[in-house]
Amino acid sequence: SGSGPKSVTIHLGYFPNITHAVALVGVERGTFKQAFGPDVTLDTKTFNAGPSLIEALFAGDIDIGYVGPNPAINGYVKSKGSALRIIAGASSGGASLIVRPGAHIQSARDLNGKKIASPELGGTQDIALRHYLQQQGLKTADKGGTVQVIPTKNPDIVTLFKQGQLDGAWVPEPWASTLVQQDNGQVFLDERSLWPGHQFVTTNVVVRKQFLDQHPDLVEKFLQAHVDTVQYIKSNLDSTKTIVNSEIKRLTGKALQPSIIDSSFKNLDITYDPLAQSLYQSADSAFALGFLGSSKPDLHGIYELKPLNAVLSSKKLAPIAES
Amino acid sequence: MARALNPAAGPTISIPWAKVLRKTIFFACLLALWEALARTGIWPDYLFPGPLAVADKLISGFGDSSFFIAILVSLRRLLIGYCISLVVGVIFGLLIGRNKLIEETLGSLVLGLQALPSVCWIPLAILWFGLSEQAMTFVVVMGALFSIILGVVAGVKNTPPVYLKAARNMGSHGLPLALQVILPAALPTILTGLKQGWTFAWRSLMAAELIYITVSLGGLLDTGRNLNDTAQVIAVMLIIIAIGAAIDAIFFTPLEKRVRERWGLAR
Amino acid sequence: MARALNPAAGPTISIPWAKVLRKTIFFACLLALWEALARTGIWPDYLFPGPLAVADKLISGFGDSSFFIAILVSLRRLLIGYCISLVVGVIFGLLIGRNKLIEETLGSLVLGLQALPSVCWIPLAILWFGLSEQAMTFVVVMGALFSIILGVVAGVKNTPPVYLKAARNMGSHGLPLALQVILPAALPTILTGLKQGWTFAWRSLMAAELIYITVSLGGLLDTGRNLNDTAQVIAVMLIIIAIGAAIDAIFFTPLEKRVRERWGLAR
Amino acid sequence: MQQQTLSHTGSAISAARHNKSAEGGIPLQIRGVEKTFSQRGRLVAALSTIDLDIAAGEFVCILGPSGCGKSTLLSIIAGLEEASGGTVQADGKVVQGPGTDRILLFQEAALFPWLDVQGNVEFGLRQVGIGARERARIAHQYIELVHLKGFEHSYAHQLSGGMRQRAAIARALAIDPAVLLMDEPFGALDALTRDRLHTELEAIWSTTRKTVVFVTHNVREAVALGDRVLVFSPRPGRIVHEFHIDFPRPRSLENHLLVDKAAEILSVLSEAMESQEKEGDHGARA
Amino acid sequence: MQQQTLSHTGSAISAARHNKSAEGGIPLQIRGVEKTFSQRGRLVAALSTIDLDIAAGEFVCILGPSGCGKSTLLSIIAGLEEASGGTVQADGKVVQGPGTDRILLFQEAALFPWLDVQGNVEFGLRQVGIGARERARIAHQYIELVHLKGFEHSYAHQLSGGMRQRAAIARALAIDPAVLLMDEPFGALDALTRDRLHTELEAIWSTTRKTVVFVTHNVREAVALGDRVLVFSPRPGRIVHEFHIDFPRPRSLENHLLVDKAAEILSVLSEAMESQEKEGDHGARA
Ligand SMILES: Nc1ncnc2c1ncn2[C@@H]1O[C@H](COP(=O)(O)OP(=O)(O)OP(=O)(O)O)[C@@H](O)[C@H]1O
Ligand SMILES: Nc1ncnc2c1ncn2[C@@H]1O[C@H](COP(=O)(O)OP(=O)(O)OP(=O)(O)O)[C@@H](O)[C@H]1O
Ligand SMILES: [Mg+2]
Ligand SMILES: [Mg+2]
Repeated sequence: SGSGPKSVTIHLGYFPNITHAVALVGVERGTFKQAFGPDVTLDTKTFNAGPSLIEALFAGDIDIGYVGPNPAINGYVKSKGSALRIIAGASSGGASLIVRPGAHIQSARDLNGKKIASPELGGTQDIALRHYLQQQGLKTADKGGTVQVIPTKNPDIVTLFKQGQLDGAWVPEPWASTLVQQDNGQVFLDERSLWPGHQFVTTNVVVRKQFLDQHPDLVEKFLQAHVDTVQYIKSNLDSTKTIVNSEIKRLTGKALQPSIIDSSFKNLDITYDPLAQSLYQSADSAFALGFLGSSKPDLHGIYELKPLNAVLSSKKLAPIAES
Repeated sequence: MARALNPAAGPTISIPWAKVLRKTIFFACLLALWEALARTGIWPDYLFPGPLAVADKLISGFGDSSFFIAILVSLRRLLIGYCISLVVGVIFGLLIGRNKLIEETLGSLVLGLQALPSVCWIPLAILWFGLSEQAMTFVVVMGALFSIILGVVAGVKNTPPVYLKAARNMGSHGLPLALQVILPAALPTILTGLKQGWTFAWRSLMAAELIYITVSLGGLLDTGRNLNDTAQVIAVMLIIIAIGAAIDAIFFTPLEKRVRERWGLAR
Repeated sequence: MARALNPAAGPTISIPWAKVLRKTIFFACLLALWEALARTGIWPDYLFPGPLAVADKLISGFGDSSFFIAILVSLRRLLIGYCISLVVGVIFGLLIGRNKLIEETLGSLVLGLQALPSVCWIPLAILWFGLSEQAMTFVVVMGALFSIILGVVAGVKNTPPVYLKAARNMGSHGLPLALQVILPAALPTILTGLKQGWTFAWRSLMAAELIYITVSLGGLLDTGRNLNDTAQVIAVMLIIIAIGAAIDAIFFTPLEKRVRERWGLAR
Repeated sequence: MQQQTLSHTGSAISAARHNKSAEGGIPLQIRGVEKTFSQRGRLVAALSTIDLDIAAGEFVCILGPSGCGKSTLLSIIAGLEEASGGTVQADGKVVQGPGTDRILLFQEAALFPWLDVQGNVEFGLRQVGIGARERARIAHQYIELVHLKGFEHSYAHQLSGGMRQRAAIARALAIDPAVLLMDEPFGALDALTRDRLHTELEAIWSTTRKTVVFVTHNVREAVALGDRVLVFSPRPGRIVHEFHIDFPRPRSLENHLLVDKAAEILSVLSEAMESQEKEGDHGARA
Repeated sequence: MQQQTLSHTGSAISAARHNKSAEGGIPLQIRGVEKTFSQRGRLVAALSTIDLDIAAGEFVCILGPSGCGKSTLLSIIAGLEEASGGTVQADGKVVQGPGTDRILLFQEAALFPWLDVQGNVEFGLRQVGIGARERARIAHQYIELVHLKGFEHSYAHQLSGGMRQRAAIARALAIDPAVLLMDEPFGALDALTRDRLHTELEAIWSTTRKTVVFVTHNVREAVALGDRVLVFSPRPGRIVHEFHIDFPRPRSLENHLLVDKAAEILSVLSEAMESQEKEGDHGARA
């Protein structure tokens, strides 16, 4: 309720995860708090999966959230555009197709007859994998083809990969690095190479539509801090790694191995650009693969980039285009 | 007090219309309440879809037969896992209930083991069975097994000692004692354990079916959740509830009723 | 047959050394077997860590007190949720067990509702309670409640009718009948239901603690799994098993033993 | 632990009485009561039509062969079992269910296993809201009456068969009902204890003028206690003969008249059984 | 459904006997057996030292006040309860646990509720591997013997108290053990049924020469059946008197000698009880 700034609490949601580095660093360094000023309380909640965050956002318990493109699209489509808007990006890249050395996969053709895992049926990586296979002229087993796509949870992918039960896996960080470092996995394909400018969206910032309408000023203040943090990370990568890992340890009780952090950050780009084109394209592939229902979802209006562009122009940075 | 004697009571099975009517009214009321709640608009319909949205989902799901397949696949896994748990659970339950040493050792772990969430067994399942139906069965078994053991142990220990004394006096021991005396004497309690095991089996199955996603109720539930498709989640919930109520009505309730009647516990 | 009469037996409580010894030997054997299995190297140690690796994890976890905090946080949630389930479950159990109409309607749903995995309740929890402790409590309650109801209903229905007749004849009815006759008569079976409910509460808690991430056993388990840190997963499993065994040893076993002794069911 | 002498316990009871208004018994009217059970689809006629009037304060004994429906009849009077036909009236009101005016002493003791002897005896008193101290006092007196002093805190499974039966008697008597329905209450007791409890029961009955319906297999007991003795036929039970016993009380079991009466009743009983057997009717039809 | 006449069932039983070798009874030696129970920390002496020799084929009756340890003694002989001291030998071998040579007929019927009457009677036969048809045949004969024909397929809760007791008698007799330990087997039966079963039991006993230990509260029953009658003191039970009954069989309850003997025993019993009461010992110590 907008009864004066004194009573406002902003509920921020994110994951204790490398791809959410902007949130982790921004919270730890107090950048968000400072931007909001003393009259606004910042309440943070961490999640382990996008759907839960969107659920909480639906219920009005999250105002601003860091979340992957797929949950953002689903939330937008399911609420017929009434629940949320994407207001910025947070990271790009960070997904690869890792193959097992013993599987002898040198070229796309070698994927024929292999078992490739993805973390979630219809999820971002699953779509990317299926789309890639389609482009290479390969058919998946469920469509009568030869490549078996096995949707299974990230940690189980690691176990199965170790056991040699999988030939490859299209996974996000930090699991991609884990497979490489711990299980001699080979990077067959860095997903960035498939995209123009080697960039595709991995993490978005979404805002609850109602909140945006009621507190456009707070959203702008938040974006200010968000952009500041992105810039901080770009110029302070080493301290960022330390902050990210200590935050992960604080939030989950367990830190990552520094080598995994290092390699993950190499495969990842931190950016405030939501990379709208990649989102639309990914949604198109998903629809073509039959994951978004029978009628093509209308994503027109999912972005609200005016506040971001306002922030950018005040910082003399180039504005972001919606398409 | 006085009622006319109905000589037909007992043997003939007649459809209890009054009961059917009462049930129908109850479920109709539930539906109406749900629709009313959904209509108030307190909660947006993507969070709290009404019965119509869910019915749509059910119709289209059954229409393209994907729900049928999912139900068949899941029920098959459930039944296999449950039957294994049943056999193993009864055997271990008898052992723990009758043998002081096994009770002190293995028995002391059962409550803790049963408290473990199913995801704990998934790594072990993958380790031992890889990506296979057996891995899922294993998770279902580990979900239901200890619960059934708890029920059998309780049944065995709550058996009035006079039955055991009488049986041992008449020369019953070992396996015949277990099968002809302890199990039947414990049956009313064991049946409750079986019901609890049944619900555990379901829940574990939902976790097991995420080991790798196929068309199954667990898969549908997970997909529904991942897509924030609440209507699909509720549709799967309704299917689970309906199967539960059906199994209860077809299997457990008549069995319990018969056992209670025979044991002289019916009122 | 003949044994020397031990006049001290009965009143004095002495530590049962033999029992302690047997238990110690059993657990030592388990540990040894585990270590041996881990040493054979059939399974790589990141999939199947030995007791030493897990001990390391436990020591460091308790060392930086994160395990302590997690245990306290989780146990608190568990106990609150369990106690609510207990009270509500006993009330509903009595209602369903005693009232034909409620049994036919609500009672027919219990088995189905209990079969629902905890994740199904999470959207409702968030909807009603937001991202709060209460939301987690709600999920725990929905996990354990129906299980306790199943136990209470079974206990009520398996009560020998002669006790009810005697009580009603002596003028007992309504609440006094429920509290002074039906509940105590059903107690041996109810206790089993409470044990089942306890395990359900744990499992639901593990799901509930993923509504949002905090340092808690559910969080630790999830993190361990996400990072494929099998040693951490096993450490959390051991903690859950240990708490289960402790609760069983401190609470359920003595209670059951006392009830059985008093009811004349002990052998 | 000194056992109370009989006269002492007797006076203890009259003391207990003083606290309650001894309103005396109420009349029972049984009109055309019959009962048929169904056993796996087979019908078992337990009671054929029973018509019986029992006056307030009357002591009626029922004798009959095993399985002839005596317990069933008591259950119906107590309102714990529904008759298949006919009505029972207690004090002019049709019996619709159980009530504390009619207390049934079950054939099996039916003690609550979760309560000790004292808790069992106090149970009925608790239901009518008598305070804890008063309850304990009354319970003590009845426990003494049935010679169970020292076993107040024993549970049912720690008692012998006869002790359980006595505890149940104490529980029923403590409620001080208008009608006592006793189903072989002294069946598991030795001759001497039985004699003593006869005396106690008679004393209670004559002070409080309760209505007592007393099922027994002991013909002499029936003759010693009853104002009237009813003899039932084999299943389906019906009243085949009624004896009025007018001997003065207290009656001695050695009394010749009494012994003769018992012999007469026994012969009627035998006749009833044998005649029925000749008819070849078991009361159980397919 | 025609009820079998007594002579008929009698001959049916001798036919049943033919199939098994009627080896006759075995002797029992009870040496210094005592039993103390603990009830909530309080010790209850149920049996003080019992020394007793029972010859093979002897019929011993035990009389004693309620709660004096009779059932406990039978349980110990059956090997179902451990003595606190002393030993029991059956046929020269120390009893270590239950055995089908000694069958205990419990004071409460203890029928299995999940089996019908026939299933209960067949239970013991099944344990020794007798075939289904033979089992059914034997069960039928004993069910007839106790007059339960027509109730073969009834469950315990569908029977009257006396019918349950009779079913339990049939179950015990069907096993045809060397020693029958009977705990008030006819307590819940009417006089006539009881008389008939006396005759049946005596017939079985005299054909098979079983050893029978028979607890009863009916002095006349004891005198009518026993070779020897033991009178127990109140708790803690010990043998206070032993009567040898040498009357020829079959004995008639009307026989004057028998009646006199019964009176004599009763007076001893009363004396034992009263003398103990004067000592003020309940057998229960804190
Ligand atoms: N719940 C029941 N279901 C079916 N039949 C029953 C039930 N209760 C009693 N009966 C039948 O009713 C008849 C009468 O039983 P009841 O217990 O009244 O006899 P009774 O006269 O008390 O005999 P007893 O002297 O042996 O106690 C019996 O044949 C019995 O089988
Ligand atoms: N399991 C037990 N625990 C404690 N005390 C017991 C137990 N069983 C019997 N007793 C006590 O032992 C004594 C003897 O009991 P027992 O059953 O042998 O008596 P009984 O002679 O058979 O009496 P009755 O004629 O009443 O059946 C009683 O005082 C009883 O309280
Ligand atoms: Mg009866
Ligand atoms: Mg006894």
